[in-house]
Order: sequence, then structure tokens, then C-alpha cells
Amino acid sequence: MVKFNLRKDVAFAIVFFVGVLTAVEYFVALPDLRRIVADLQSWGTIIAAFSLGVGTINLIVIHGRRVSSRTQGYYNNFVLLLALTVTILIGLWGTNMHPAYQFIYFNALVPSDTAVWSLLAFYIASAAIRTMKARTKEGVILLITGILVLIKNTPAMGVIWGGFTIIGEWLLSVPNVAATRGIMIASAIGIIALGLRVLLRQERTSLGG
Amino acid sequence: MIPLVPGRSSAMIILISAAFLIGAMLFLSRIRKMTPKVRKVAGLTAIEESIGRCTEMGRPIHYAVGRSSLTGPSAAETIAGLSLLGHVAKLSAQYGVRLIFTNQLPEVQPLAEDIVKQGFLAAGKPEIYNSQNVRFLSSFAMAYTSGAIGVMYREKIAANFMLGGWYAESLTLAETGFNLGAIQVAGTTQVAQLPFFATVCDYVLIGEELLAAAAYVSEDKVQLGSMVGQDFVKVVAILLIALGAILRTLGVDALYNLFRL
Amino acid sequence: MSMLSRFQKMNPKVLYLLVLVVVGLPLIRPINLPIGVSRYTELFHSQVESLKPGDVVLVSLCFASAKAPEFYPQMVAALQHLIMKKASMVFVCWLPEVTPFTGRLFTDLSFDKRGLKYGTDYVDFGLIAGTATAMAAFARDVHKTAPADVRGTLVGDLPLMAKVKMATDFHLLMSFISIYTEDFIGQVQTPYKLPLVTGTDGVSFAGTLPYLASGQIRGILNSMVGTAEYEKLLKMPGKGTSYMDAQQLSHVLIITLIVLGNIALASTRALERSRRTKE
Amino acid sequence: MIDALGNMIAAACILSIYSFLYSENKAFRLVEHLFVGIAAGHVVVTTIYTLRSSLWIPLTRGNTVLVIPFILGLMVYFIFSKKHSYIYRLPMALVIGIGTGLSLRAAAHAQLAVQIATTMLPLVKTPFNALDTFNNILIVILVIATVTYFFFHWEQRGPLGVSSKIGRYAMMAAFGASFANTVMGRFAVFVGQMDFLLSTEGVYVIPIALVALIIATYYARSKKDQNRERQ
Repeated sequence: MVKFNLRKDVAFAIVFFVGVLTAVEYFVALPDLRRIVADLQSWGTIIAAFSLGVGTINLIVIHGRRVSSRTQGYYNNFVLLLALTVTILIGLWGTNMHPAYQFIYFNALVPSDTAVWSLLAFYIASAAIRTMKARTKEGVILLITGILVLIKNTPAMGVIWGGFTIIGEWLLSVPNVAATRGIMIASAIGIIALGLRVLLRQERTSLGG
Repeated sequence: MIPLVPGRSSAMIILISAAFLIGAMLFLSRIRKMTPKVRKVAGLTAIEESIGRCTEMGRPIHYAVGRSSLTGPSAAETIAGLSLLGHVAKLSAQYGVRLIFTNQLPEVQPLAEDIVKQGFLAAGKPEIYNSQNVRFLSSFAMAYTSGAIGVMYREKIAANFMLGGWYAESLTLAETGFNLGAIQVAGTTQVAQLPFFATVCDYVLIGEELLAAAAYVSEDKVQLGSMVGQDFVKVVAILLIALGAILRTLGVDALYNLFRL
Repeated sequence: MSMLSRFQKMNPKVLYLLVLVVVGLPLIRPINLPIGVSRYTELFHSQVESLKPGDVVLVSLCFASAKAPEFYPQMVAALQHLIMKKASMVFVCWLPEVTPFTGRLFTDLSFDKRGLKYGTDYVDFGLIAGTATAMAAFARDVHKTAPADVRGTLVGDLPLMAKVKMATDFHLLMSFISIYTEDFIGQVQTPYKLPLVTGTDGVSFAGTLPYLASGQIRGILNSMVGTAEYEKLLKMPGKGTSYMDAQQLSHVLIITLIVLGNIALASTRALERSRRTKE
Repeated sequence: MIDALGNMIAAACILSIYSFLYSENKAFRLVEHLFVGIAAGHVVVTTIYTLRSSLWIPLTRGNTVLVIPFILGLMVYFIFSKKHSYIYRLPMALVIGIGTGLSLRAAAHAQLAVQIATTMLPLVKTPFNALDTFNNILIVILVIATVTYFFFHWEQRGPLGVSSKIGRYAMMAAFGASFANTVMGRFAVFVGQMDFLLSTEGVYVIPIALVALIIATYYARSKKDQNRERQ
């Protein structure tokens, strides 16, 4: 009825076999199985490492084309390619302990990293002020819990009235914990179902159809 | 007799029985003994609407699956995000809207390229597939973030789908999408990020809703059957919690202790 | 009315500027706002307090390097406490980006001057790559997973490691963790039922609370506030205390703006309603 | 000297990124591309070192099994082949298999078994304590209510509707609390960075950036005016 398709069936057989082994290994105390699964996992990490090449080629092709076709603002793309090349060359030539590498790492990479992070301080402020509005019943709940926890996290406010800390902590440790746990339990069931669909080959898109 | 790891036996029994229940429902709907019915999930019906809106505005869609590695224990949400990517790729090809996928996981890159290509193929328009729209930006989280907000801004996206494992970058992307006036559908199982999605985005898929999303949009009877199975597992979980709590109130810790095995 | 409605449509750029000023000023000119102590920090503190001299503590680092401003002051405070308790420390990093921080800690806390000897009082394994897998392997067999330390010394030549063979040999796990929290708990804490205290960032804090309730975690330092509180318990004011002014003022700014925004919303609604009834 | 230069470069990067808050601009675009480039290079370097220690060295020292992942890793590159691209699916199938297996076991144990067990709380605390009793009852109710929110099959009407609504409210309360709690963490990083900007040589870059910002704004305005006149 169903024609055997070498290209796809082998891939799905691998998914099934590896998936079941990895799941079972956690529950049974078989040293051999444990070793096999540990090996499989390290192979997975190695494959993931190899696929970084695919991503990097993608990056180089996209930006390389912009530079060669002189798209508007192509110098940005050139800077990207230059930074990529220089970092790789220094990193491989003199290891990542090389002073030049450390200079780039601590004076360009880390501050930019932290700066993109800090954008969040601004965004979270504007998001809080925009969304914590008493428009609907749900909005009221969000607003009240939000304000109370914000106050709790401002120790100076706790000095005004000690109750703020108690209420804030109660909110975090009772309704928050309960809802989080509910979401976790439902997600876990969702994961088991999704895993089953993948293993039983009902869910095929993730492996290219 | 196979030796079991102490402390994990209860989890194993739970896994086996849950898989059995879900599998049974899946099987029942496969042999047409059951017609699965599922409720509407607002966030998922919104996907097609927002793609339609992109067509009207002539602006592209942005899609991303986040940072949960495929080789780690949170892989499921990335798989769910990739499955939905196939659906969105097909729709965007049908509507003739440009789909921009930004990526920060190396192992997702080959998969994503293939999934988008297959999606376009399924819609009968393989010729409009352009690998330059499946962009690997960086596996360095914040470098990805800066790249992604740059892309979103310059391409003036009109719809933003963030479905998968999201962490610190969630709000920066969502606020950028908001500032651009894009319709945003986001989903994750990462509880710490859900508040941002729930407040900033137009639609949010909370935990299990994301994981079931691909089954839902597939409209495939067999997959929908497994969603019904999920509900039965939830009923069992609720009954166990209730029973355990009542028993412990009465001073009987037997069921509770069973879970520690 | 026009003021209020204008406030409702406030340009976010004005807000951004306000944030910049509110954070910048107290850093230039500290005002020393008061600080309390929460239960989570107290639990963390008492867990460390109960250590006996010579107990071995696994100090694990697993956070995004951008979060260093949150984690570094925590580590400084907690390690000072560990040194006071004369505990031995084993350092492990699970992500490549955190490896530079252990070295910085040793110099900033002047381990040498305090008479701590490398190899007997503390050991640094540097990066153990592979996250969940590596965590599980490390807990199962320390020597096999980490055959040599960050300086290239074989594990057999480190006197401290003679008494540490697997996870159960640690008396306390101390994890500074913003990512892979579930993995660390699932692979290291839960299987061996070890006491675990964590330092978290503000984002992950709420997510780790269920683990505190279930006893998998025994104490939490919550971001900068946790550090400031810990410094108060130790009576050693540090970075945490000095950052708290800017931190608290920014909270006050946001609270004020949210309250004002809601007053504006309520009053515009009331105005509309009265206009409608007039018509 | 070199430290001062480094601090100033760092400050320039930071301020260019902050300028995104005003609007997407040339300085941001430049630093964005620089950042992505360096980060990509850094990741390539780290990955190559990791592959060397986890694959190449053990392989050349006789651990021949590692030939398999080596070949599998190379097979990923068949994605570029028009005719044989399906070959890339074999290594990726292994990756997806591992991910699925790990997800399944973590979900069953840490998320399901442990969380169900910890919710089995005694509804009346002994020795009796009103607050603990109330909290325990509330937690059990809210967990159950939240789980009912996720029902797909049954219509959310009647008692189920009430329960799922309670669940929704519980989640909103959790979101509010956790959102507010996050504010602290986000600011902590920003405060740390402001401290760096204000306490190192980076402080000299601030006036330069301000002047650049003013000029840019003025330039943009005048350009807009010109365009308007032209029209």
C-alpha cells in the first residue's frame, strides 16, 4: 500500500530509534545503554557544531552579495564580513587567549552584548506603563499584582509599610507558583503528545515534510 | 528483570500511561472510531488573518523559533515552532507574502531552509523560494537580538511570529514589533517570558497551546485525536492531584509516597 | 484634561530619557535608601551558615555573560561567606562565556592573600561543555568527566579532589544560574537529593520559586536585591548595596507612571461618561 | 592607555546601541553589523576549539567510533546540493531524536511527576494554621483551574468554563507578579552598565555622542524641511 521510501523512512527510523533509546535510558539502570546514549548525545552536539557552518555560509553569502552588488549601505555588510574574518583569524592564529582577541572580546563584544541587554530596561518600563492599565477584569488583576510586586522589590517602600513585603511575597509564592505549576503540568502533557506524534511519524514537518 | 533507577519509577509509569492514553486516542481516530473535536485557539486562527493583512499592506512576515537547542531537554518547543513554520511558509506562499525567518540555532538552519522550501513547494510556488530570507544571524543571543531588531525595522515587517523557546530576547523583539505596528503572535513554554508575550503581543500561545499548535493547524484527524488524548491525561492528572491532596488531609501519605519512587 | 490625555499618549522617548536620568543621578550621587531582608535570602544565608569547616561546596556558574552585573556581586558576597565558613570550593562553568569570571573572582577577592591554597581549598574546572549531558555526567563521575582542571593539572594531583568523586561528596550545591535551571536541578540536584542554593537573575526568579516550594532549592538570591540583602546579613556593604539606590528609584519611577497612567485613564473615562449623560 | 582606548570603544558601542531607542540609525546599524560579525567569528572560533577537543583529538588518538559523527556532521552540508539534499536529513534525524527523547524524559519527571506530587498538599495543615491551610487549598484549586484552561476537546462552558476562567485569572496574576519581578533584573544590568559608563574613560564619549545626536536630529529636520519645500 505505502511504498517504501528509502530517503524518508531511514530518517524517521533514526528519529524513532534514537528518541526511544534516549527516553528509556533515563529510567533504567543499564550501564551499556547509558554509554550508548551518552555517545549518541555527544554525536548530536557534534552534528549541531557542524551545522554552524551552514549558518555561517548563509551569513557570508547574504552579506557578500550585498557588498558585491553595492546595495545601499553596503559598507555595513563589509564591516560585518571584516569583523568575522579578523575575529576568526586572530582566534585561530593565536588561540582565544591572545591579547588582541581578548581586546576585541572585552571591549566590543561584551559591552555590545550588555548594551543590547540593557535596551530591555527601557522596553520593560514602557511596556509596563502601557499595559498595566485597568481596562478589563484581567487588566485589573495584572495591574494590582504587578504594582504590589514592584513595591515589594523596592525595599525602601517596605519601610513605609511592612505589609507590602508580605503581600508581594505571598503573590509570588502562592498564585504565581500555582499558575506556573499548572502551565508546567499542561506543557509536560503537551510535550509527551508532541514527542509521541514525532516518534510515530504523525508530525512530519519538522523533518522537512 | 530490568533494574530501574530509584526515584524515577513513578515518572516512567506516568510517561508510559500518558503515552498509552494519547496513543489510544490517536489510534481510535485513525481507524475512524472517534471524530476528534477541538476548541478554537484564538492565536492560531489569527495567524492566517495577519498573513492576509501583510498581503494588503505589501509588507513581509517575520518568523523566529528562539533559542531552545534541539539537542537539549527543551527541544520540543523548537520542534513545535518548526512545524508551525511549515504551515506559515505554505500560507505565505499562497498569499504571495515575503517570509523572513531569522535564526540563532545552528542546528535549526538546515532544517529551516528545507521546511520553508517544502512549504513553498506544497503551495505550488517553489520558484519564489529564496534562501536569503532564511537568515542565520548569530548563535550569540544578544548579537542575534540586535540583528533581528535591525532586520525587523529595515524590512518594515507587518506580522511577527515568535513561536518556540524564548528567553531574554523575547521582550526586545516584541517591543520592536509593537513599535512597528505589526500583528504579533507569540508562544513559548518558558514561564518567565510568557508575561511579556501576554502583555505586549496581540495573541499568545501559552505552553501546551504552542505544543499542540501544529496538530491543530494540520487539521489532520489523527493528530487532532492525540489532542483529545492530551485532555484525558489532564483529567487523570487533576484527579491524582485532588485524590492525593484529600488523602494527605486525612493523614494517608501512600499516594504521595508512590510519586517519590 | 488635556494634560491627562496627553500623558496617556506619552511618547516613549520621554520615558526613556526619564529612565536614563533616574538611573544616572543616584550613581553619581548616592542617597542610601533603606534595605530589608527577605525570606529567600535568609534561607540562602542559613544554608551556608550551617556548613562545617572543610565541607566541600560545588560552585556552579551558568548564566549569560550579559547578566554579569546581576550575578557577579552575588558571587562576591556568597564566596566571602564561604571563605568565612572555611568551606572548600569546587568551581564549574557550564557555558563558555562565564569562564573568565572565576579568575576575576579569585583576584578580586584576593584568594592568595587570605591564605587559600589552590588545589586544597579551591579548584577551578573551567568549562565543562554539553550542558544537561555534561551536568549528568559530572554528577555521576567527577573525575571521569573533568579529567583535568582549568590549569591543566590532572584531577588525581589535586588533593581536594581525592575526597570528591561524585555528586554526593558535595555538602552543598551553590549555583549561579539564569539558564538551564531545570537541567541542573533535574540532572544534579534531584537524582542525588543534595541541598541546593541558587543565585538567580530577576527574570528567572519567579520561575525558580516552585522548586523552592518543593524543597529542590533551599534558598535563593534574587538579583540585585538579594545581593544587597545578603550584604546586609553579612554586614559587608558592597556593589549590591551601592546599586540599590538607582534600582529602587527606577522602580519608584515606574510605579508612579503606572499609577498616573491609570488615574489619567479613569478620569478621561469619567469625563466621557459625564459628557455622554449631558448629551 | 590601551585600557582607556578599550573603554572608549566600549562606550561608543554602548551608546550607538542605545541610540536605537531614539530611532534606527546609521551608528546603530554599523555597531549592529560589527557586533554580529564579531559574535559570529567568536562562535566559529569556540566551535572549532570544541570540535578539536571533542572530535579531532580523540579521533586521532584511536577513538575510531568518532568517525561516525564526523561523517554525519559532513552530511549536513548536503543541504546545499540540489539533487541529494535529502541526505542532510539523516544527521538531523539523530538530533531530533535526541531532542525528542530528552524532552520526553524531562517532561515526565521534573515537570509532571514532581509537580503533581508537590501539589498534593494537605488541605488542612496540622497543627492547624489558618494561613497555611488557606494557601494550600488555594494552590490546589489554582493549579487544577489552570490545567483546565488548557482543555481542547470539551467546550469551556458551565463548571468547566468557570474553572478555566479562574485559571486564566490565576495566570494573569502570575504574569503580573513575574513581569514586575523581572523589572528588577532588567534594570540591574542597565545600572551596572551606567556605572561603567560613568566611572571609566567611557564618560568622555558621552558628550561626543550627545553632539552627534543633536547634529543628526538637526540634519534630519532640515532634510525633511527641504523635502517639504520641494513638494
